[in-house]
Amino acid sequence: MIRGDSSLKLELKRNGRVLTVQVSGELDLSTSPTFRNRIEEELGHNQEINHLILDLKETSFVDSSGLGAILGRYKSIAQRNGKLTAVNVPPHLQRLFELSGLLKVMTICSSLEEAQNIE
Amino acid sequence: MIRGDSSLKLELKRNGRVLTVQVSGELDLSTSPTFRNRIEEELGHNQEINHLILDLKETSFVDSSGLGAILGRYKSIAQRNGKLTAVNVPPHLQRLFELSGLLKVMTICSSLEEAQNIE
Amino acid sequence: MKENYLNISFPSLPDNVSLSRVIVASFAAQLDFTLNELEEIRVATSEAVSNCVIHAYPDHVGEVRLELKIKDDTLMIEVIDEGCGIQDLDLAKTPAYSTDPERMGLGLVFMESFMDEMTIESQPNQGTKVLMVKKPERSKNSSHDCQ
Amino acid sequence: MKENYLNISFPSLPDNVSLSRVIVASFAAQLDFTLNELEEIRVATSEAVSNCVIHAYPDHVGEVRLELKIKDDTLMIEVIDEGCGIQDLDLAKTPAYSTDPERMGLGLVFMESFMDEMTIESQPNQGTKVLMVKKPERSKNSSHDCQ
Ligand SMILES: Nc1ncnc2c1ncn2[C@@H]1O[C@H](COP(=O)(O)OP(=O)(O)O)[C@@H](O)[C@H]1O
Ligand SMILES: Nc1ncnc2c1ncn2[C@@H]1O[C@H](COP(=O)(O)OP(=O)(O)O)[C@@H](O)[C@H]1O
Repeated sequence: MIRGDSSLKLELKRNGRVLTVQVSGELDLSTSPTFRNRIEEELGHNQEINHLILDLKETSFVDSSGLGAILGRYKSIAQRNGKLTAVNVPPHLQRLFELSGLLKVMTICSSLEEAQNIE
Repeated sequence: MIRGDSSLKLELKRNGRVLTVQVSGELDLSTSPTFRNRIEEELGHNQEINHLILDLKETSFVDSSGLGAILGRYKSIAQRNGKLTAVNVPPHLQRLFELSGLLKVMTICSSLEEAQNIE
Repeated sequence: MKENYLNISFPSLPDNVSLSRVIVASFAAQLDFTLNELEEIRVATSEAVSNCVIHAYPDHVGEVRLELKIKDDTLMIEVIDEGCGIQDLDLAKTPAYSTDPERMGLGLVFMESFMDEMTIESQPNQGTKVLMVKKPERSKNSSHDCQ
Repeated sequence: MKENYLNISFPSLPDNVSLSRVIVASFAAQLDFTLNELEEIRVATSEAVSNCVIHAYPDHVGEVRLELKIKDDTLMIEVIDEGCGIQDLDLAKTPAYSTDPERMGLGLVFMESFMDEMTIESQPNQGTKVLMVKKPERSKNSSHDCQ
């Protein structure tokens, strides 16, 4: 067995209408499908979710494939009039988010508490 | 400029006849010459040194080139009837020391204090 | 002044994208790049190799070649495939343009913004060659600029 | 079952020994090796590539080729040079034998003890090819042994 996307670990926690995803590792071409599938599955099972929080503290790498996967999740949640928030964004990701225009649709919060409390 | 042996850091501390060398990083073909030269220089300047202690806590890699460099330092110190001790030896190095026969000439101590006190 | 090179070839599998980032970053670390610059190199490499996997060989596994060189304190990265090629280079370079509706169309934009130079040669049905060049900022002051 | 390969060539510079360790370990990490097994692979790689740098091309820089393959859950590493070759293979494999009085003569011993298989082919003045094979212990129980 070859370990396909062993470099990405996801931890999903749902609290009512809020889904928090801890993203550890690398979000690229080979790991993005896992990211997409796990979150879409959770959204499918819980129609009330309308706030997706990405905790990027342990996210070591993102490229345009990863940004595309994040944008795709925004589209899913936007269909429910929901919103997308990122917390603990490392500096190297901040810049990619700016360049890609993701900041137009994704709010960055400085803490998980702040993210959970925004309306 | 290409950083030649940036993967090895040495910290030498002399206390009377004892020279303690903290070895951080990798001891291989490209870094062994630095290891040899720094220690030989110190031995040359201080004829009274007759105990060389290698602190290997932060030594991430050693191969036969590195073992050869350690054995070479044993030879220098043995000419003064001195001795060679290693402390904080990580498990992967323990095995290499056994296989190479280095343990016949190098004592392993479990702490720096113990090494400093052996006669 | 020392010179070095590393030529690599591997199949266009998604798993090899992260492998190629590791290799390029380790090779690049021989120069005096900052952590931030190394991060930019990792992203640019990831984009170029991902493009070979997705676009050059859309429905079979082909070979990707990475040719790395260090010369005059400068890193050169060539990413070469013998895949389907690019029809219209100017269009491909347009931000947000992608032939794949699922993708961002930012790969070439990132390569251009994160490296000092980026040039593409491509022949439809013959393949694509991306050349990227970057010199550590810290070396630009101390010696002749290589442009 | 997936397969993968990585072919690499680089000049026989001492700095490239650590680079080759990084590359081989990253490639090998696709299999289910323990940290201890990966460490053994790093040592074996280091020895084989160091030998090209020191012995194969003693007084000029030549080219080293690394050919890595994953097949049937097994890692294969070939290290190839076109250097001076080995006169007497049996003698060379003798523990503590070295043509260089400064060296330990343990490189080939380590390659043999740390890998499942090790074979050398060598022609004086034409070059040397070392083939090393290793399969994760954890995969040996679960599937057919490949010997
Ligand atoms: N190596 C390649 N082979 C074939 N086509 C390519 C290659 N690289 C890029 N392209 C084409 O250029 C377009 C833009 O590429 P890029 O900016 O990386 O965005 P994306 O990968 O998101 O589509 C791609 O959609 C593709 O059509
Ligand atoms: N790639 C090679 N090309 C030429 N000679 C080699 C090569 N590898 C090993 N040898 C010869 O085999 C001997 C034993 O090698 P080895 O066990 O690795 O020990 P060491 O590198 O310490 O000499 C070397 O001293 C050298 O003469």
